[in-house]
Amino acid sequence: MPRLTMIEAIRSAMDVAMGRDDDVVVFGEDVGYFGGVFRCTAGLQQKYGKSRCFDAPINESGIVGAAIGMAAYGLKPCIEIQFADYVYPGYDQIVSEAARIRYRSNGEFTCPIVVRMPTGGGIFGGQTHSQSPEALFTHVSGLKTVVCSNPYDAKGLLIAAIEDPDPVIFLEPKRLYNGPFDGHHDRPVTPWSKHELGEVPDGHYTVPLGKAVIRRPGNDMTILAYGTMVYVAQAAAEETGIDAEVIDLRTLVPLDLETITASVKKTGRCVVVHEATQTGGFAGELVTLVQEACFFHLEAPVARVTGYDTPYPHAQEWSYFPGPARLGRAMRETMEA
Amino acid sequence: MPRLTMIEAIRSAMDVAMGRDDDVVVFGEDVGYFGGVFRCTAGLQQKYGKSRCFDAPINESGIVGAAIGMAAYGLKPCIEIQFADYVYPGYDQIVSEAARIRYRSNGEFTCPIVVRMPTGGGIFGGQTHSQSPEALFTHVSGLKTVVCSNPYDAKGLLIAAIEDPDPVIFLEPKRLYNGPFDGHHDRPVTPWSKHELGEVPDGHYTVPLGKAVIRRPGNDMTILAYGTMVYVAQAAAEETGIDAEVIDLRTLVPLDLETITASVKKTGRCVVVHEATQTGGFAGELVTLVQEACFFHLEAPVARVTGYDTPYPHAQEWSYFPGPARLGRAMRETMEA
Amino acid sequence: MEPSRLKFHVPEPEVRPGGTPDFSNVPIPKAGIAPRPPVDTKPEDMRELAYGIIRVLDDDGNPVGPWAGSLSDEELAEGLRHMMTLRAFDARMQMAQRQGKTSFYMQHLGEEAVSTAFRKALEPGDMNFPTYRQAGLLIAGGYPMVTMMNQIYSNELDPLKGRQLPVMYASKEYGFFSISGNLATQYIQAVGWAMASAIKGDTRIAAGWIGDGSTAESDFHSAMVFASTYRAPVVLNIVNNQWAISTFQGIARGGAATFAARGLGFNIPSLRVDGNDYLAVHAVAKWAIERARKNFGPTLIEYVTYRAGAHSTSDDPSAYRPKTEAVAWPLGDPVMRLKEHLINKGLWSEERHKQAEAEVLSGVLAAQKEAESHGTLHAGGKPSVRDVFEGVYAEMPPHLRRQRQQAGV
Amino acid sequence: MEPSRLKFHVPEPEVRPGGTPDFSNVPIPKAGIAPRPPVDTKPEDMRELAYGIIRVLDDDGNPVGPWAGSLSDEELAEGLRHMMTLRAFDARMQMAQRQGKTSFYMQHLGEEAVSTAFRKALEPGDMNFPTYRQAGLLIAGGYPMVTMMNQIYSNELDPLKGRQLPVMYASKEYGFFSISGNLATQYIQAVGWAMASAIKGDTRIAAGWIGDGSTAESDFHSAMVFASTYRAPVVLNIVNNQWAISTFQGIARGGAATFAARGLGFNIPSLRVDGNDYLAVHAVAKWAIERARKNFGPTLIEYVTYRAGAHSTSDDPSAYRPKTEAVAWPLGDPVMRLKEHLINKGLWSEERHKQAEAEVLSGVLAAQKEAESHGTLHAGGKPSVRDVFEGVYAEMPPHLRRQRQQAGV
Ligand SMILES: Cc1ncc(C[n+]2csc(CCOP(=O)(O)OP(=O)(O)O)c2C)c(N)n1
Ligand SMILES: Cc1ncc(C[n+]2csc(CCOP(=O)(O)OP(=O)(O)O)c2C)c(N)n1
Ligand SMILES: [Mg+2]
Ligand SMILES: [Mg+2]
Repeated sequence: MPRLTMIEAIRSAMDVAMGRDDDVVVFGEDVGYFGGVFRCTAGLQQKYGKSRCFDAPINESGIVGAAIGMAAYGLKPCIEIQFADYVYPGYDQIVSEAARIRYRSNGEFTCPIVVRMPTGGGIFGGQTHSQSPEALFTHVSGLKTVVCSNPYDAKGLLIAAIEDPDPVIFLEPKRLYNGPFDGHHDRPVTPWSKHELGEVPDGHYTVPLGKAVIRRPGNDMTILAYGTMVYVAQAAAEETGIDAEVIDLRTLVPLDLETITASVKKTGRCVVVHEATQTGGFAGELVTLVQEACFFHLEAPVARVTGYDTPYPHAQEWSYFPGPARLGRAMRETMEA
Repeated sequence: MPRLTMIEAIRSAMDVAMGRDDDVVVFGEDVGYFGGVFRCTAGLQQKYGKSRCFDAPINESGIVGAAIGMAAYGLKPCIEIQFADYVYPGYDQIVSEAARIRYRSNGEFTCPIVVRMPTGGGIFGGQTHSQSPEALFTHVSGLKTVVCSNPYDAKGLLIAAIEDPDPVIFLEPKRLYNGPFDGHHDRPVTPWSKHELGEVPDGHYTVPLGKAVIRRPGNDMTILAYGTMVYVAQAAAEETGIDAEVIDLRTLVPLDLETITASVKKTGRCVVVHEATQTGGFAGELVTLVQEACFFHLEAPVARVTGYDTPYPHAQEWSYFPGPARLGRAMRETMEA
Repeated sequence: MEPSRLKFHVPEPEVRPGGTPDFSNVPIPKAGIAPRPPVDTKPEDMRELAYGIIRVLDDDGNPVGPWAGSLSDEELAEGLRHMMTLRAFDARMQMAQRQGKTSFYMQHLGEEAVSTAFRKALEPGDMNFPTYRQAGLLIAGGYPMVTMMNQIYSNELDPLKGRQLPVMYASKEYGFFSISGNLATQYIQAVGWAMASAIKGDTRIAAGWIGDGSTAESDFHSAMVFASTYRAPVVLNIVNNQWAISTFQGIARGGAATFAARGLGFNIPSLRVDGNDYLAVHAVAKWAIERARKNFGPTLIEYVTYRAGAHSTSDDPSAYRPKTEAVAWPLGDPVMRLKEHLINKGLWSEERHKQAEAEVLSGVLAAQKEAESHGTLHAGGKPSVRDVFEGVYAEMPPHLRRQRQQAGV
Repeated sequence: MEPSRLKFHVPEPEVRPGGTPDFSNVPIPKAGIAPRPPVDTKPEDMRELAYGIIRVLDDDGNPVGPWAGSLSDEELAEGLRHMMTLRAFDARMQMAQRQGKTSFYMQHLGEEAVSTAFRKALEPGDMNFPTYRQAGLLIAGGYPMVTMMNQIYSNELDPLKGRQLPVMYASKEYGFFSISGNLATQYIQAVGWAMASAIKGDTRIAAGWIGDGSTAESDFHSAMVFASTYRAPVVLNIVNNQWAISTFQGIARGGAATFAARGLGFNIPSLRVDGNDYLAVHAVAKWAIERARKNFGPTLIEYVTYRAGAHSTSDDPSAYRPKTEAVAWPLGDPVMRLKEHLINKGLWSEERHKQAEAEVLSGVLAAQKEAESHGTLHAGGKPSVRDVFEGVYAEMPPHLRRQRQQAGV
């Protein structure tokens, strides 16, 4: 099977979807001729023409709003926001419109759009190229929110998202585009070509939305992670020697609560980790659900390890980033509590 | 002491602040000559002139953005968003700008603005006049978020917010403008003139940001509430006969965790209630903090009672609204767990 | 030399309550003088149309000039009936709200010509992205009044299942996109729909609608940028009814001469029309729609009209404008003007008009009776509480199913 | 008759990599022909300035026409030095990034005249709301280069404490508002600042800055609406450098003739200027600033220039435009043009220029050496981890204090 980077896998997903369905269109800032600043759409305009893949003016509200209108017509737009940090001008269209059109029109109109965006830090991008705004979407009824963590999933989830009849926020941890990153910024990164999850089938397949996966089975505790943090969690498990079960959530809404609950009931301990700022982050939702469903199985409070409640700093990136050392500390505390 | 409605109290706060400080300006859609669709700014233009209180074009991004520029100049703008449901076009200016200007400029520039907005349901306003978007602000580092629940607090908190050196999101539960509302929509509402918290001193005073208050002392459990839910919680306590301690959080960020923790350690049980949708709501944050700080004191999982994860419906408002019956059920379950 | 101090400028309407209405500063060009360029004219060759007012009916109710003649006698009579129906419908629903049968209503008083006449220029399959003040698109499109009322009453036959505020209709079949409570969002969506139609090589075009006040919103700009860049087959309508709740149009318009002029910076042909002149609205709509359908791209149209009623049932305009302003409005009343024209033509009479009023009213009353037999907001048949949980997604996810179960439905 | 099928239109640049640069479709008016209206001229009486290009230096480097003469000989020489300094600064920092001394850099190659000349038309106390491509405001304003470098290096003397991406400077004293990574937000903030100055009866004015691509953003519209409504004393600058990363200006401009024309719909005077002509930029800036300061309200200025370098150190333009496009750009290079003018005037020579280049470079190198002695991104002195937690609020709230403690700092 070919090994692809996550960028190539994402591109392949759009290629497959566009090839199968003429109604799939792709647009965004710099995505046409150039193929996107991360090159995720490279070659698509050449292959499918300027009507199917094209550059958009720099106006995120316009990009989302136009996609909504196209979806009402019957197309299936898959749009790119250049960085998740730049989605806010389009937030009204996502929250007030895309998320509610099916509901408010009782299905007269629907909104099958995918909003792709690179997310997360680890690239010295400072406050406006590093944010993880997933919690601003998971709170919005009517949206689905996906965070991919490897090429295989990225392709399968993106095809599933494009085929989904409802709006999907598709977050791509940019630090994972070229290889798994476990937070050890001082070590060379394995490229995806050396990783089994870099094996991506040609052609069509899906990874269903709403299903988590256990990346590392374990008995001592459960770690709930997504995106880059999946690798941080795996590294922390190895380094602490704690036999942690690492769950890659993949879809935040709808959430695979079954897999989570089964694991925590087994291990009795749980740590949630994400890169986003702490207060009001998605970890709060996860902790709440876990303590609700597993209260009498819990032997320690559910801990969370997150970005600090500050804007994402530039120079101090590695102090800010929740790496294996910080996660390991919380894991040990949770074992000892 | 005069008894005021919450509208009058809010108006009085702006009046006092404008009277004491020439740099306080007030603007927003319909707030000038007319005095706002809820009349919160009535009379201010007449009293302070068109340069201090004026109508704005219908452009929430413009309103917030202009306020940020004014604050950078040295003014202290207190702006109105006509309904919290309409804040999203201004969300980028709030999140990417207001919240981060002090940090990113290391204090060269600051952003002492207040963004007032009516929030919450209970008025048959449908999906675009009923939302409670507080969690979309509490997740954003650099913002403070306040929800008032009575005229006395509203005035004191709003003056404190205007005097605060940082941006404050000030949410006004519109169902409380004219009297406390406990969810019994079929009963007449007591006006504020009949309620002791309607007693509002003339002139200047503040209610400090970051301090919760116990509205009803109790021993059996702790209910964390804010805004309209404070009255729902009090009603549920009376109706269930459960001796609940009802805490009115008043400020969500920064949070008065001390008051919360002391109460839960005493009662051993806790229910969190809000009107906003459940997934990713601020209840998740509260539950997480409580279980973190009080895990070994908890005798039951911390429960949450919230709006459902749907847009706010029109006709079925009273099925959607988390009233005393729904809260009471959760309280009983928490007592029995 | 000490530089002079800066001054802060806030636009103000000419008159406030207590004053005498004064529209003498509103320039009203004579009917018939605006040219009618061919639909393939370059925008830069017709800029003056953004500054005048295209008018067909003159002060005596006779059609004049190059924009006259787009409608047959039957169509004119039908147009009058549509406007009268919308007005009667509004009056009854306004009253129903006062009677507590629903929570909220928004009427079209004085603006009936705009949406009813525009609708008649569209083809089946074309799509409107309306605001809350274009119910004339439904009335003139033949959408059943009783279905509109079911929605307004949130009753058991409400097509939107009680989820939406009254008047927030949606109908794909009738080319009426789901109304949003959030202003201006629909404007760029209309452009997106039109882009899609072009992408697919279709023949259907889109129409976006916005109010004068809402042109200040950012999505107005998004729509102009995208429409201009992709030459989208879309007609972008601005209904300038002079007011945005309590705020006069000068706050959104600022120093600009007209709202239509906003299109010039995008090289989008921009026309200003007498919005109270059924004939002018129809003629200009037809021109713009033809232009779009023939691949000449977008058109911006400003309809100059006046919101004679309150903003909504939550509003009392006497707090911010003279009570008699509507009467003083120089472009008159659209129903009266078309009526006069039909009488001039010998197609209509005062008597016939009274009779038509009675017919229209009885049609509205019959619809109302039927709708009320299926319930009103607080009485009779209701949508189910299950409908709160349905339709958030195509398929109900587990967490919503749990919540629905907790709700016991 | 079957109506014709709709077609989707996507604007394309004239040439792509592999092709020969072609600017023959860019109309370049002769220098000196644009009129210079008095600063109190009504916008409607000067619309043509939005469609031409105001140019002072002719093809031989001589100043011509009514916009000439705003600068003394000393000022011209100083201007040249500023541009040369900015260029040398850019070159060194670009290289420093390649050497791993920082993460990122953005240069001004080809656009040096715009911000340096504009800055000289401002008064102390005026405030700029810049983008990332106006460091010339700091250079020409006398801000220490070493402080800029400290910021770029995120070192121990970085005035922004390592929190910000390189080049995101902020200085109140030097009239330079904190740069945002989010495009266009600053445009309406500039208007707000100007409104505040007017509210206070101050004399200081504001200047907003935006790129051609970013005019498509919604806050461009917000700024125009508010500036027009409140007649804010603000100069709104559009730097049209033809490219927005890989996207040519036609995607943002769409069907419109010019970006400046966007102002006409708001009745804001709108001027288009040769952005590679130091004299023209200065003259027009001076005019607009005087207009603002004299209470005649906002002005929109489009600077026609060319981004000769890559968008940033993360970009390689050869993937989307011919490599030699910069050379073919018809308005030339701003440094070369001013140099030629000074030589014509007998104020300068090739020799003098070489010498000045050496002087400028040694100034930059000295600053760089000093800055590097305080650290670079990955080596030497660093801001503290405590600085991550400071400055989020004026006073650190309890939850941040807890997090700081957990971080062990
Ligand atoms: C984003 C947003 N902001 C504010 C409002 C509140 N609002 C509802 S209608 C209205 C006035 C709109 O005026 P205009 O566009 O002129 O339309 P008209 O009501 O006159 O038809 C306002 C401010 C809203 N619905 N949405
Ligand atoms: C809101 C937002 N969207 C997208 C981006 C990504 N981005 C950074 S620079 C840029 C191009 C801007 O082009 P232009 O406005 O022409 O300025 P120039 O770089 O040419 O000076 C883009 C799309 C951003 N920074 N912010
Ligand atoms: Mg209006
Ligand atoms: Mg550019």
